[in-house]
Amino acid sequence: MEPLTTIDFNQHVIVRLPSKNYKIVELKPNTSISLGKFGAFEVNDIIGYPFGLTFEIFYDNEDSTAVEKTDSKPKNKIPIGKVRLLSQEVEDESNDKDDSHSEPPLSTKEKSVSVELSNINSSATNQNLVNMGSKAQELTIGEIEQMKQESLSSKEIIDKIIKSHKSFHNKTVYSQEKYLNRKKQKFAKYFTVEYLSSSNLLQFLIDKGDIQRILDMSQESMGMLLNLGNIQPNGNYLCMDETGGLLVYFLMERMFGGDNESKSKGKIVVIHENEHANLDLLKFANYSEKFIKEHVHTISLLDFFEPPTLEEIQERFTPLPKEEARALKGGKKNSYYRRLRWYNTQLQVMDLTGKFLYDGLVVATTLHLPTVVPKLAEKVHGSRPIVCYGQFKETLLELAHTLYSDLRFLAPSILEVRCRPYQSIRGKLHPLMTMKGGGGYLMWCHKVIPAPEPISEATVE
Amino acid sequence: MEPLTTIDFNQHVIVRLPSKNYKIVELKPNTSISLGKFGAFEVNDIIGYPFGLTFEIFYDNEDSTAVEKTDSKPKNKIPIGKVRLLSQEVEDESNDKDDSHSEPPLSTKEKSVSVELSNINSSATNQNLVNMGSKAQELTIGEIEQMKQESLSSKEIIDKIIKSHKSFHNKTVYSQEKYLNRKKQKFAKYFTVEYLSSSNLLQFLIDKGDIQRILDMSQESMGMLLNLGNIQPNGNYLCMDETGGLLVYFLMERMFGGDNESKSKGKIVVIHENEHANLDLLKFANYSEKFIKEHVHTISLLDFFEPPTLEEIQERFTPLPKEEARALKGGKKNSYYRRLRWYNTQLQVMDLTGKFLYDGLVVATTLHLPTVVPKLAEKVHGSRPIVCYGQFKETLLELAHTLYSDLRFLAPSILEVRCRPYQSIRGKLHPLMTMKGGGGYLMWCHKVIPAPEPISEATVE
Amino acid sequence: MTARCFSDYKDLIEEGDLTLIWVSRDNIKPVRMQSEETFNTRYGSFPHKDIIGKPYGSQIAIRTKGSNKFAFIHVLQPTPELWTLSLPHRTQIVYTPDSSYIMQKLNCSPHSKVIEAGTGSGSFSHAFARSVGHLFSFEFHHVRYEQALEEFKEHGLIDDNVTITHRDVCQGGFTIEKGDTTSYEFINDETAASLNANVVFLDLPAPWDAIPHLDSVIATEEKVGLCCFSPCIEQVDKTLEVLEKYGWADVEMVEIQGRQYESRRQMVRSLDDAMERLRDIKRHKLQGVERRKRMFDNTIDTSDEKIEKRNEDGIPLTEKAKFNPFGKGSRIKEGDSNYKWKEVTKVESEIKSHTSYLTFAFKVINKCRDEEQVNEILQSINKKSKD
Amino acid sequence: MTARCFSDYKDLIEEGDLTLIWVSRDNIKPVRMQSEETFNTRYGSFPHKDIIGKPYGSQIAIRTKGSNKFAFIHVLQPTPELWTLSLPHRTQIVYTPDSSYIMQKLNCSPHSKVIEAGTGSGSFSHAFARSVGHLFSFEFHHVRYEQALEEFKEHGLIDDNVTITHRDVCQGGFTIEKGDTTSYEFINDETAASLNANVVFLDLPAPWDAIPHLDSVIATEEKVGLCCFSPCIEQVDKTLEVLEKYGWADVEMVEIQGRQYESRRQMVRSLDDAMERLRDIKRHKLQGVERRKRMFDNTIDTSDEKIEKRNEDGIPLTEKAKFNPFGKGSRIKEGDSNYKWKEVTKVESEIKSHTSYLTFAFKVINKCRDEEQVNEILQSINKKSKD
Repeated sequence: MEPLTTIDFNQHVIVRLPSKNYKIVELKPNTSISLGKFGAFEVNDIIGYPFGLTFEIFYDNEDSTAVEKTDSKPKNKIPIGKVRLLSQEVEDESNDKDDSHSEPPLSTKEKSVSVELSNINSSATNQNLVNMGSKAQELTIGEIEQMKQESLSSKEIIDKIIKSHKSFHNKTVYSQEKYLNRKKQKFAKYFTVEYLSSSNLLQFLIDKGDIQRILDMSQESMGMLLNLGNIQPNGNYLCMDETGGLLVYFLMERMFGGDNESKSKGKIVVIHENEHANLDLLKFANYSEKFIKEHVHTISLLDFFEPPTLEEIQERFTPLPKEEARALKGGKKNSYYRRLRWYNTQLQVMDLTGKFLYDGLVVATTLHLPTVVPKLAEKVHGSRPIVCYGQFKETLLELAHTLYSDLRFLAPSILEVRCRPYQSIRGKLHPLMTMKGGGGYLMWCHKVIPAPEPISEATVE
Repeated sequence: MEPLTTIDFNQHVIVRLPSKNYKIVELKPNTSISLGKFGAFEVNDIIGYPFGLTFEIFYDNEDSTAVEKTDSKPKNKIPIGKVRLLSQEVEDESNDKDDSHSEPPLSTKEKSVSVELSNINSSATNQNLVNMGSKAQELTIGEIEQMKQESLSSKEIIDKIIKSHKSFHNKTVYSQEKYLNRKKQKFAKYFTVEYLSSSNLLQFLIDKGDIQRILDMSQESMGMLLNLGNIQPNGNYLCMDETGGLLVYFLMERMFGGDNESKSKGKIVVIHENEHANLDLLKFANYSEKFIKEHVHTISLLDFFEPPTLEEIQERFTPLPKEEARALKGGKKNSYYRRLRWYNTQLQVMDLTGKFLYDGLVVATTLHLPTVVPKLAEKVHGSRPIVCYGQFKETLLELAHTLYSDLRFLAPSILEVRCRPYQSIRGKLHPLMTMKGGGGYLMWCHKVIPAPEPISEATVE
Repeated sequence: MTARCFSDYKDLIEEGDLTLIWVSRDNIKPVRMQSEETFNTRYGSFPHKDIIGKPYGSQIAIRTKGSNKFAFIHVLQPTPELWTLSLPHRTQIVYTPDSSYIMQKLNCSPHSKVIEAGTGSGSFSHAFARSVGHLFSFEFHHVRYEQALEEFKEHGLIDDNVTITHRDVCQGGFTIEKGDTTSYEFINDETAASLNANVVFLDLPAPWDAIPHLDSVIATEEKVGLCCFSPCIEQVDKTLEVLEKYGWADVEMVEIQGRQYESRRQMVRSLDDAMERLRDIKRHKLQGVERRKRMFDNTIDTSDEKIEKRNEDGIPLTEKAKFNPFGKGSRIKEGDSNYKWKEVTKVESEIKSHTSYLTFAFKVINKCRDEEQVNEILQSINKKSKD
Repeated sequence: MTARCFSDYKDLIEEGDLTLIWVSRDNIKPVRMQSEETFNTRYGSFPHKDIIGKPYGSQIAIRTKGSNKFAFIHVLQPTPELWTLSLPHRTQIVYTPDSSYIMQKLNCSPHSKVIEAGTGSGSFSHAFARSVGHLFSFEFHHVRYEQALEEFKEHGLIDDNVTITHRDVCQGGFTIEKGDTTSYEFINDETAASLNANVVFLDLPAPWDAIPHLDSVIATEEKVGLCCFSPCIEQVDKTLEVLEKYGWADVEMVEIQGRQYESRRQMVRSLDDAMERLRDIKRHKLQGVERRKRMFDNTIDTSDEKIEKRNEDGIPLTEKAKFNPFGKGSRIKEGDSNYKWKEVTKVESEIKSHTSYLTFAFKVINKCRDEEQVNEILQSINKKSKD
C-alpha cells in the first residue's frame, strides 16, 4: 500500500469530526479508536481506503458490546460501531459559525434545502418566532441521551428532535438549517480520515488552541515562506524553529513529500538556543527515525558559532581501530560506542559550521532578530533567500532596518499574507463573519556579496 | 435658494469629470468654467439645479465663439458649449481601472452590453486577437483632433472611432467595453456638480496626489474619528490639525452641516505648533468668514500651555473708554482698533486655556504623541473621548503604551478601518483589483478621573 | 427620566441619570443612578450614592470583599459608540466601523433627515440620533419595536429627534399615517407625517422589496443617498438590479473592514545573552563530567552505567546553570523593568472579518430648476454690479 | 543552454547562464551571460566578462559615465519568485501570495502530478516546476503557447518535469494524444500520455466547461485537489454548481490578500522642542516690536502704517528665529543621525486589493479498498505478533 495516498497501519493520520474539530490518531493494527461522543471504530475497518473519505459509524442492534476489545487505554465504554462510507451530501455543510444575520434572498432558498427539511413546513420570515430558548424543544437532554444509548443512527435521532420541536415550523428554512446543523454536529457519528500533512498538523494545533506555541503561524504564511525561501528537495537549509518542529515539518513535506524512500539529498540544519533542540512535533510525522536523522541535524547556537576544533574533539575522544573496538566487552563496549557517536556528531558539527554555505536561511524565533539573523546569514550563499517569520510586524521592522543598512542583504521587504475564507453555499455567498486574527509576517531578502570597490554616495537603487 | 442642496452663485462646488478626476470651482455669476479637454460651460447655465446631476456640454453648429466672454483668467480658447442634463445610463460605468483579468461568465455577458455595442460583432474569446497596438486604429490622432475641432458630440466621435478600429470585432464584448470606456473618458464632454462636502474635499486632495499633506487620511478613518469622538453640534473640541484645515472642515461639516445659519454653539479650538495656524483648506469651505471666526479659534501650543496673564496683557494694552476710542483719528484710530482686537484675542485665549474643560480631544499631528497628547488631555472633561489620528500604527502604539500606564486614560485602543470598493457591475462583481494603500490608524480612549484612594495591586480590569 | 442623556454633555452624575459603568472592555453595563441602589460586581458592591455627585468619568474604588485590596469601576456618560460596545454580542448590531462610514459617506449632519429600516438592536439609531436632524426608524418585528420604543423613550430620543414606527416596509412602505403603530405625534389636522428624507439606510433581508416604496417619502428637490446593508453577495446583485430599475444612480458597493489592535510588549532577547546562557550550561556540564570522572577514577566499579545515567537524566540540582538573562522558569510580567522590551501590536484573536456589503446609491427626483427664480437672482446681481 | 537554471543551485556565474540582474526592485532583467556582451543601464555598461566567474549574488560595481561615482547591479540566480517579479506588470500573472497558498493548500511536493490550465505568463508554471513531480500545462492561445514552450525550453523545464500542450481544455479536455501540439514525447507505442494528476489548477474564464473533462485524467486511487482561479463572484457561483454536479466535495472558497510594507522612519519631534521653538520666535518678535517702538518714539511721523506693515509681512531677516530643532526648511534625509527617529511601516501606495477568488474542491474517484490485500497484510501482522 502507498502510505501517502492510502490509509495504512502504524501511521499517524488526522481525523476530522462533525464538530469541525481534529484529532490525530495512530493506526495500530487490531485496536479501536474512540472519538468520544461521535462514537468509536476499529482501525482494521478503515485500512486500505484512500485518504479523504468520510465514514459513518453505525451499530447493528445486537452487537454493541465494546469492552471485550483489547485496547491499551481504559475507555469510557463508548460502543465500537461498524463503519460504512457516507454518501457525499452530508459533508457539504454550512461552514459559517454564526450566520444569523444573513437571511438569504427568498428566490434562492429552495435550491439548497436539506433533504431532512423537505417535508417540514417553514415560515417565510422569523416574524412569528418568539425566543422560547430551550423550552421549544420538548425532548429533554435525558431523553436524547437515552436515544444515544439505544444506538440510534444520527439521522434517526435528528428526525426525532425535529418532530419534538414545537415551533420548528415557525422558523425560516434558513433557521431550520442552522438548527439542524447544530444538532448534527452534536449527534452525528461520522469522521473523515486525512493524510497528516504539514497544513493539517498546523490546523490541528490551531484548533487545540496551541497558537502561542507555534508563534501564531498561519497556513498562508508558511506556504509563502516555503516559496519565498525557494525550498527544493536537494537544498541545504539553515533553520531556527521555535515552533517545536512544525516549521521543520513544513520544510520536510515540501522537500520530500512524506516519502521515506525519497532519494533527494536535501538537509535541514536546525540551530537551537537551548541545550537540545525541541522538535517534538516530528513525533507525528510519518518519516522514519532513520530518514529524519539523515536529513535533519541539530546544532546549538553556541556550537554553531563557536564550533569545536578537531583538536578539542580528539582531546576528549579518539576512536580505536575497528578491531580493538569490536573486541571491547559489556559496559565498556556500550560506553565506547556512545562516545563514538558523540565523536561523529562533533565531526559533523565541524562540517556544517566550517566553510559550508547554505542554500537558504529560514527563521522562526523570538530571539532579537537584528542580533541573530545577520550572524546566521554569514553562512548563506550569495543569491540565496533569507526568510524570517515573525508573529509581530514590529520585530521584523527592526530587522529590516538593520539589514537595510548592511550591504550583504538585498532589498529586505516585510510581507503579510492573509487568507479570507468564504461561506461557499450557493445563494448565500459571503466571507465568514468571524475568523482567527493573526498569522504573522515575513521578512524576505537575498544574501548578496558586496563589490570590493570602495563605495561612494551614488547608487543605482 | 438652498445652498446645501442647490447649485448657487459664489459657492465652491466640486465637479466630477469623465476621467473620474475632480475639480473645485467657484461659481461666479456671468463667468464660464473650463474643464480642459472636457469642454467649457457658463456658470449661469447650471445655477438652480440640485446637486448630483450630470450635465453634457454640447455645441450648436454656428455658435462656437468663445473668446468674447469675460473671464479673469486667460484661456486656451476652449469653446464654451451649452449644457443639457445627461440621461442617466452613461453615468454607471465600469468603476474598475484594470480589469483585464476578469473575463465574465459568458451567460451573463449579454445583460450588460452597452448600447453602443449592440450592433457590433464580437468574438467569444480573445483567441484570434493579436496585439497590434495602435496599428489597429486607423484614425490618426490628428483626425480625432480634427473631429473635436468640428465640435462633434462625444457619441459621434466614439462611433467613428469604433468604425475605424480594424480588429474591433475580434475583441470579446468585454474587451470592447473596456476599449469604449477608455475612449469615453478621453472624448466625452460631461461633468457632475456635487456639494463640496468634507469627504469630497478629501477625495479631491487624494486625486491631486496631496496625500502626504493630509497625512494619508481616508474617508473611513475620518468618519470613524467623528463617531468615536462623539462630535455634536454643541460640543467644544480641542483639536490639532496638521492637514491644513481638512480635519477642522470634517468637524465643522458634522457639527453644522454646512449651514451658515446654524444656531448650534459648538466650538473648535485649534492648537498649532507654528506661529500661525494653517487652515488654508477652509478657503474652499462655504462657511462665511464670520461663522468661522465664531466657531473656530486658533491658539499656539505656547499660548495654550503658557497663556498670558491678565496683567501681562494689560501691561501691553489697556482699552480706552469707548468715547475716547471713537474720538481717535486716522492712523491712530486704525492702530488702536488693531490693538483692541489683539487684546480681545488675548482675553479669549485666557478663557479657553484656564479652567475650561473640553468635550473631546481630536488630534492629527506629526509631533511626538506621547509628549503632546497627555498634556492636551489635561484640558478634557472626564468621560469625554480622545481620538488621535496617525498615519503610522507604530507612533500610535507608543502613545497607547504611554496612556495605558497613566490612570487618567481608560482603555486606549488602536483601531484600523479600511473601505474595500467593489466593481458593482452585475455579472462582474468583484473587489477592485487595485486600490490606494494607507488610510492611517486611530487611537481611541476616554479621559477619566482616577479615584483619590491609594491604589494597590488588584484591579478589576 | 427622559433627559437627553446621550446628546447633552453633562458634567456631574446626578440622581436618575443613565450611566454606563465600565467594569472591563467586555463588561460595560447601563445603570440608572438611584441613590438607594448598589451596583454589584464579583469583586464587591458600589453604592450609587457614592457615585452621585461625582464628575462623569470618575473612577470609583472600593475595598474588595475580605481582602485589603481595591476594586475599581469607571462611571461614564453614554455615547452611541459606548452603548454599542455595551450590547450583548449575540444581538445583531451595526458596529461603529460600518455605521461611521455610512454616516460619513451619506454626509450626515444636522441637515439630514434619515430613514432607517429596521431598527434592530437600535445601536445605529443612537448614532444617527446624535448627529442628524431627524430619524425615522422602522421595525417590523413587534416585540423588537416595543423594546426599542421603550429604550428610545428612556434615552430621551423620542422627545428629541427620533420617530419609530412598527412596519414591514417591504409590504407597507414608509408612509406614516394616523392610526399606525408609531411614536409620531400628529399635529392638529395632520393625517400623514412628512418625512422628506435625504438619507436612507436599509438593513433588511430583501431591500429590493422596500426600494420601490421610497419615492413617495424622500426629498424631491435634492440628492438623496441610500445605503443597503446586506450580508450575502446575491442580495447585492438583486439590489443592484432594482436600484437600476428605479432610477438610483452613482451606485457604489464596498465592504468595511475594522480591526482592533492590542498594545503589547515582547522581551528583547539578544543573541549574546542566548550564547552566554549556553556557555554557562556547558561550563556546568563540563564541571559535572570532570567530577564524575574523578569519582570514576576513584571507584573500583568499572561499569560507568550508573553515572552515565545521571548524565542523561540531567546534571544534579546543585550544578544547575545559574545565568538566566530571560528569567526562564519564573513567569515574568509583560513590561517588567528588569528586562528590555519591544513594543508590538497584536490584532484581536477573533476578528469580525465580514459584517455586510454596503451598497450605496443616489437619486435626484426633481431634476429641474426654477428658471424664473434664477433669472430674478441674475437680474439683481447684474443690477448691483452696474450700480 | 538548457541547464536547469531554476532548480539546480549554482555557485558561480558561468558562460551561457541565465541570470536575473537586479537593478532596482522594479527593474529586474533576465540576462543570458555571453562573454562578448554588455548589460547597459542608464548609469553605465556592465561587461558580461566582468560578471562571469563571480559567485551568484555578487554586486558588480562600475564607475558611472562621466563622474567619479559608482553604479551597482546585483547578479542573481533565477528563482520562480524573482522571475515573477521580473515580469512586466501588464501581463496576467498569478502572484506569489496566491500561488504559494494554492501550492500549500494542495500539498504540493515531489509526489504531486499537476495539471495547469492555462499557462498564461508561465509564472505559476515555474513555481510548480520547482516543487512538484510533473507539471502538465495547457494553453489555448497559440502564440502564448509558442512563447511559453520556448521559454520553458530555455529554462530547462521541458527537459526536466514540464509538459506543455496547445489546447482549449474547455472544448477538448486534457488527454494528450499523438499528433497533438505538445511538448510531450511519446515513448515507443504510446498513443496517449498518462497524466494521473493529483493536483489541478484552472485559471480559465469558464472553469465549469473544463471540470467535466477532468475525471479521465486525474488519479483514481487517491484524493485529488482542484483549485479554480476566478476574478468574479458569479464565476465562483457557476463553478460551485458544476463542482457539486460532478462529485467534487470539501469545497472551500477563499481570497488571498498579500500586502507589502516599506520600512521607514519618522522624525521624533517632542512637545518641548516645539514649545522652545515658539518661545524663540516670540522672543525675536518682541525684540522686533521693541526696536520698532524705539524707532517709532524717535520719529516725527505719527502714522505707524509703514512699520506695522513690516510687522505683518514678517520680522526682518536678521531677526529670524534661530532655534531649529526639526531642521525646518532644509530637507533632511530620513534617518539623519542628528535627529531622533521612530521606525514605522508604510504599506505600498497602491495595493493589489483583489486578484481572484480561489475555489478549492477535492475528489476521490475510486472509494473502494482492496479487501484481499488488507486481509493479507493483517494476517502477516497477526502472524508476526504471535511469533
